[in-house]
Amino acid sequence: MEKMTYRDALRQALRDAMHEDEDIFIIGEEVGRYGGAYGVTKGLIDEFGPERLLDTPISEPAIVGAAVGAAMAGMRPVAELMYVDFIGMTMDQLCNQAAKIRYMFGGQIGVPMVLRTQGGTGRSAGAQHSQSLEAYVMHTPGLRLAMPATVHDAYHLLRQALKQPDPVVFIEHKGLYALQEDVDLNAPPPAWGKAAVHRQGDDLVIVTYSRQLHYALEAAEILAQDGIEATVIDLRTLNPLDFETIRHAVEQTGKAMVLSEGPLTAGVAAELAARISEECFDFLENPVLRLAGEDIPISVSAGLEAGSVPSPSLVVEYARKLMK
Amino acid sequence: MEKMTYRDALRQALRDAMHEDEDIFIIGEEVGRYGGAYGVTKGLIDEFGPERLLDTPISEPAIVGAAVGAAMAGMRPVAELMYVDFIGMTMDQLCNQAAKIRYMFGGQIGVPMVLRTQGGTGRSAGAQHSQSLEAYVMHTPGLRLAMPATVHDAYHLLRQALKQPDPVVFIEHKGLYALQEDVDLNAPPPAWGKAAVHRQGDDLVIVTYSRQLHYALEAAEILAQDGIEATVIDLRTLNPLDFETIRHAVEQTGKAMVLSEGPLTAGVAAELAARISEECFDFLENPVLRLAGEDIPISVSAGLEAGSVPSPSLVVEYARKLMK
Amino acid sequence: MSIKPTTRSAPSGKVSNTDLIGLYREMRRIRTFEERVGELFVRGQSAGSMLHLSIGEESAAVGVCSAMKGGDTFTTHHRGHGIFLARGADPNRMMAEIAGKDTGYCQGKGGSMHIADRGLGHLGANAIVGGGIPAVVGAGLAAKRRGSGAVSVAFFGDGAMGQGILYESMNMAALWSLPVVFVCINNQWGMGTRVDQATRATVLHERALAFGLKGDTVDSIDVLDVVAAAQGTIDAARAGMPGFLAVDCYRFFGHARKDKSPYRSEEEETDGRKKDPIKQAHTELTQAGHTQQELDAIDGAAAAEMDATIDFAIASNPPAQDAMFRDVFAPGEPEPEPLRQRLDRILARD
Amino acid sequence: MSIKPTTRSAPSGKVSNTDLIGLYREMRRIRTFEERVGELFVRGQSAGSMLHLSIGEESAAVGVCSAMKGGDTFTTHHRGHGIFLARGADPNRMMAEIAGKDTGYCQGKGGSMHIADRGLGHLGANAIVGGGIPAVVGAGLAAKRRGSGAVSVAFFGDGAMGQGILYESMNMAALWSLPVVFVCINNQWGMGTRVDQATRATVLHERALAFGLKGDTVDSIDVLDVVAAAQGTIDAARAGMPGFLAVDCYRFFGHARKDKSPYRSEEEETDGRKKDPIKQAHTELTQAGHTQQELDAIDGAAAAEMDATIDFAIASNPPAQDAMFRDVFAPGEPEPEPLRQRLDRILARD
Ligand SMILES: Cc1ncc(C[n+]2csc(CCOP(=O)(O)OP(=O)(O)O)c2C)c(N)n1
Ligand SMILES: Cc1ncc(C[n+]2csc(CCOP(=O)(O)OP(=O)(O)O)c2C)c(N)n1
Ligand SMILES: [Mg+2]
Ligand SMILES: [Mg+2]
Repeated sequence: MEKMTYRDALRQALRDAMHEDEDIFIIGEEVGRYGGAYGVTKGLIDEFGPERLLDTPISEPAIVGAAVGAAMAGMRPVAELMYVDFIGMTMDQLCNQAAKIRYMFGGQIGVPMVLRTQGGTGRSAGAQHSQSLEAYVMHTPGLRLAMPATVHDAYHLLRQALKQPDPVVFIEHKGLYALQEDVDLNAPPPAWGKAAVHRQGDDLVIVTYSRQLHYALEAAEILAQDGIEATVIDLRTLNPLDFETIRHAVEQTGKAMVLSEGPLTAGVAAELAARISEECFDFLENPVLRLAGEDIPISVSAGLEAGSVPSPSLVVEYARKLMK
Repeated sequence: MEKMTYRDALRQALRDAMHEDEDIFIIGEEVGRYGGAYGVTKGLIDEFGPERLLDTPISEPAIVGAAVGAAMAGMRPVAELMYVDFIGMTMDQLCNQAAKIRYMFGGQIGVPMVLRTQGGTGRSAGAQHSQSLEAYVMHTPGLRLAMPATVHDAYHLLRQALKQPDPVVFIEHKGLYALQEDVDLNAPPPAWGKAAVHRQGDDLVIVTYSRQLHYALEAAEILAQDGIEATVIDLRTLNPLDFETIRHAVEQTGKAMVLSEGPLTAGVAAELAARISEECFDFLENPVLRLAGEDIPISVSAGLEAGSVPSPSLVVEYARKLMK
Repeated sequence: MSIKPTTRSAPSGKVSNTDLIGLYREMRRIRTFEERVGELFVRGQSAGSMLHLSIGEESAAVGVCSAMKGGDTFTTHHRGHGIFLARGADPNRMMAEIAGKDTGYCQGKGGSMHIADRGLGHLGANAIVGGGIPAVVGAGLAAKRRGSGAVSVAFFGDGAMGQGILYESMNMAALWSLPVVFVCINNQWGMGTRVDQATRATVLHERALAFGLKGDTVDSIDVLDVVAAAQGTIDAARAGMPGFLAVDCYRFFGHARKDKSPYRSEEEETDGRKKDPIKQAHTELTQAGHTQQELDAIDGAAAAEMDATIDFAIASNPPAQDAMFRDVFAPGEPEPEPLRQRLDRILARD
Repeated sequence: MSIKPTTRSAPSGKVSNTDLIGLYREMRRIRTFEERVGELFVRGQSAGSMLHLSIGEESAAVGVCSAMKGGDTFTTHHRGHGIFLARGADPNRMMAEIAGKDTGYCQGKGGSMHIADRGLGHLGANAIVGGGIPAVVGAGLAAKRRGSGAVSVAFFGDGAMGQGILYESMNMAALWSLPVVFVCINNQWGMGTRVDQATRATVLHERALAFGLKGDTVDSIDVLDVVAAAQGTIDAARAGMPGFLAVDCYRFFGHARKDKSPYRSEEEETDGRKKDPIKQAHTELTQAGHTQQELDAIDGAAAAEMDATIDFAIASNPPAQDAMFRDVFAPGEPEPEPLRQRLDRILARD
């Protein structure tokens, strides 16, 4: 066991993978000399050189497009978008090219690339630097989607993403980089595509991912003091989606809440709530509660920013109401 | 009453609006001299001149961006994307700019623009020209979203969109342009944001929009021969979403099916199913059935293309199963 | 690859006339293939009507491709049949793909605008104008890193000059000295928009110069000129100086199979079609002493070869319905669950 | 607008020295404001740490803006405080916005990177590199159609030269002869990337020429040179010839308030900071006979004015929590339903 941050675990994953696989290179803005806007790639350029830590101009569409081409040509690129908020300008390359190439071309060419980026609120970064846009990705056929919540997963999901034969969008949370945990990176990781049950309780299930896992766990602690025991599920990957773990837990409890930082309407929470409602219909005692981001842009002002996404106390409040 | 096609109704709406409002102009690829890839703007350049039918280079991001700027400067642009499939490269301008400007700037500047485009399957146009991407738009706070299914709505929704103070994405269906109906364009239109109930039945509700309305109606005819009576709701706009009409109908029948051509996961059908499930929980006798596009790219081959999205017979089949 | 002039004295000099007969044969094969694609459409056997024929652009395809080597990679735009044929495609598999049949290059899932073949270095045609351009930056990075000596070529039309991603890609290629070439097949039109209606700056290669690439324009009328210009550009790229080459030609027919080009005059079309590299090569070959009979034999062989493609395509089957759920992800990986399976499970809840 | 040299002999000639005192004042106000923004951050009173100071770039802001007229519109990048001040912004409202307070230009919802003011023609700062550029094409279209005579100016950094949308926008502006100007404030760095690490082609204005615009580069050291160059570019645009102007300057400090620029040498910084347009103007004014006292008075007034902005910002309130749901759409239009309201309704189902 050693103490490690989410940021360091990500870096370690990149380092270990790059030592193992010569075809991996990182391409993006400030990934090399600067070491990444959030410090994830710091120092890697000294270890692997500027050809494998390719600092780019500010050209998000071509960064993703170049990664697609490199992947088709047999490399394993890690393209970095400094903020997931910039995904909009890359969605043609991501969704019309990366996601469809294998299928359109009848299976003959794959695109084994990882698009690393980070999202979420918490730094008063304003409307264009605080979004949670994973639903765009989850909605797009042909893309895998991983969103680590823990230090352990930061390492292992990234290692696993770098072995996938298909494009993986890998979204970190800007509020988690400094998160520190005791980890043993040599312990066998959970399988790719499997959810993690972080806490087991008989009263309700909270299904979540990314930073909201910690909010759910914090809320669950408080709820436990009231005698309300929650099962907390971290999905880890949204594609593949491990619905069986959710199903099992919901069938036990009959009450479910889904928790996501992204905007509510037609978002990840909608998908999860719809699936739980349809697949666990006869087990549900209450409607599945969707706790998600408000359908509004994020303000720079800290108070409004915090109010725009679910908080631990919101989870506690509605879990209690659900148990009444 | 006169016979009119969906295509002609759209053109008439543009024409009438442009006569009424000098600030409206159309900007896009082939909108002027060519008359639009699907003929919607045919002839308008003769009536309004090349300054109001602005043929552009093939530059989708800047087309949308220029429309945003013109709208901020007091005009009322209609930007045209030839295919909704090209929205990916414009999503920064659409979602980070158009959708957020009013909010970020504290309400002082609006973006009264319409982004007209068309989507859907049916022409063997392949993976990059056949998509139904409305969920990206519906998920984005700050955007309105209209999707006309009928000739009447093609006219009126577009007229209404051109009076909105906020950005409206207006998605036509390529399979509907030749649709002909008897219409009286002078009859008072339904209000913006209100769903239309096209058929009333006691057995189940089918909630849909765009071309799938016609599939639902076709299916409802067939079901009626079995004695199964369906209420068919056309949402007309997905933002604003008229949930009260849905609620009312679901409370009557207790059975609901949502029908959408877009990919199932985290799509429009997910939102509708989640909302019906949570808001009408005590009235539902069965899970809400989501009939939506498969989570796969669209093939050029006609058989696979047709199989990728719901058909009238699929609706019939599952409505029957639901009634068992 | 089916055609490559074998001997060449200087990389950027005029190619020897002895190669011209081979280049003529390739151009004729392409034109004949495209004519057959048109027939496939008329017979109602094509998958859809989005068929973009490259008639008039044969010297661009053959000229540039003849300067490429085995192992080089490329992407094309939506008007890419000729380019891929010039790179050695099997016309049967191409026609089958255009018909949406499972014997096609992409098992009938791609169609005319989405043909690719990894083995021949074809990283894909694209239905997004400009969509395939940045991929060559990535392929160039791969080639450079591996020291493979391969060049990657992006083929696109004048319309793609409107797409910002082209400039991002050129900038990267120049910055990193990649073995990458950008070939703009300037057929003067993008749908109904003439090139001077899409830009004030019609000398397209100047933009490449401004980004630090080698840049040039060549007229397509003489395929040997195209070969020479392409050779110069591609050789330079292979040596680390990426380049841009505009090939000026004319789109003989409508944008897609159904378009009758009402937006341009007959005069212009008559004039434009004078820029016919096949006719030109025919004349030059005749002048050089090749007999009519010899040239007719080439034409006849092309006709026979391409007639057969239609039969092949029609005799082939559409993809089996269960192919629909394959290849969203790699074999063995979790694929999306079919709707019916999900619905049946939900309904069978008790 | 707070500063505009009043008389000028020739639009592109050297501006008369009598204007220099006004330009100096404006530059000093900007620098002092930016220093106060830094203090706001140190006090923990700014909204976040994404504060991009324009110290060193004052002559770009003041020079270009002094060539603009009332009614002209503009957009800026994320380093836009100075530009807006030069266009007449109220520094109190700016500082309040930077602090995320409801007395700010955007009621505290926007912050440093999202300041706008319709009245002053400010169509918005942008946190997306290049994001505000195409808007000036639209504003230019509006001006042209209405015959308003207004010009629209996009301000952005050298980093935005990597964004394809810039080229799409320049191409449109040239094609349609729009009254539009693209101003690249080339401070040599985009975060930790020096301009020659982002492109092989460092003479940036050549790209504009290749798209058919007027293009020029001016050194920022002498604000009068910037005024003259800007006047030439803006006048031409007003007459229908859009242009591009690169203003070469130096980013004196880190990218954002926290960045200590470890990626560049102290030598380079010392050297770069020699390009100080304020010091230069100070020297020139002294040489022209202005007294130290007179100049100190200007500096003192700027200090007093800008000190007050901090007090104003701190004394202001953050936006009320119910502002959160306002302005997603226009007043009176259906707004999104707050989560709690929805959840409470769902839970109150019986
Ligand atoms: C991004 C995008 N925008 C628009 C279209 C529609 N479209 C298809 S081809 C074409 C014209 C392309 O012209 P050019 O690049 O010159 O190629 P050509 O057809 O002349 O070979 C247009 C506008 C598209 N397919 N993709
Ligand atoms: C689209 C986009 N990509 C990346 C960033 C992150 N970022 C913010 S500023 C910046 C550097 C910009 O450099 P430049 O345009 O020269 O402006 P400067 O900061 O020097 O004023 C970067 C990379 C961003 N905000 N937007
Ligand atoms: Mg063309
Ligand atoms: Mg800079």
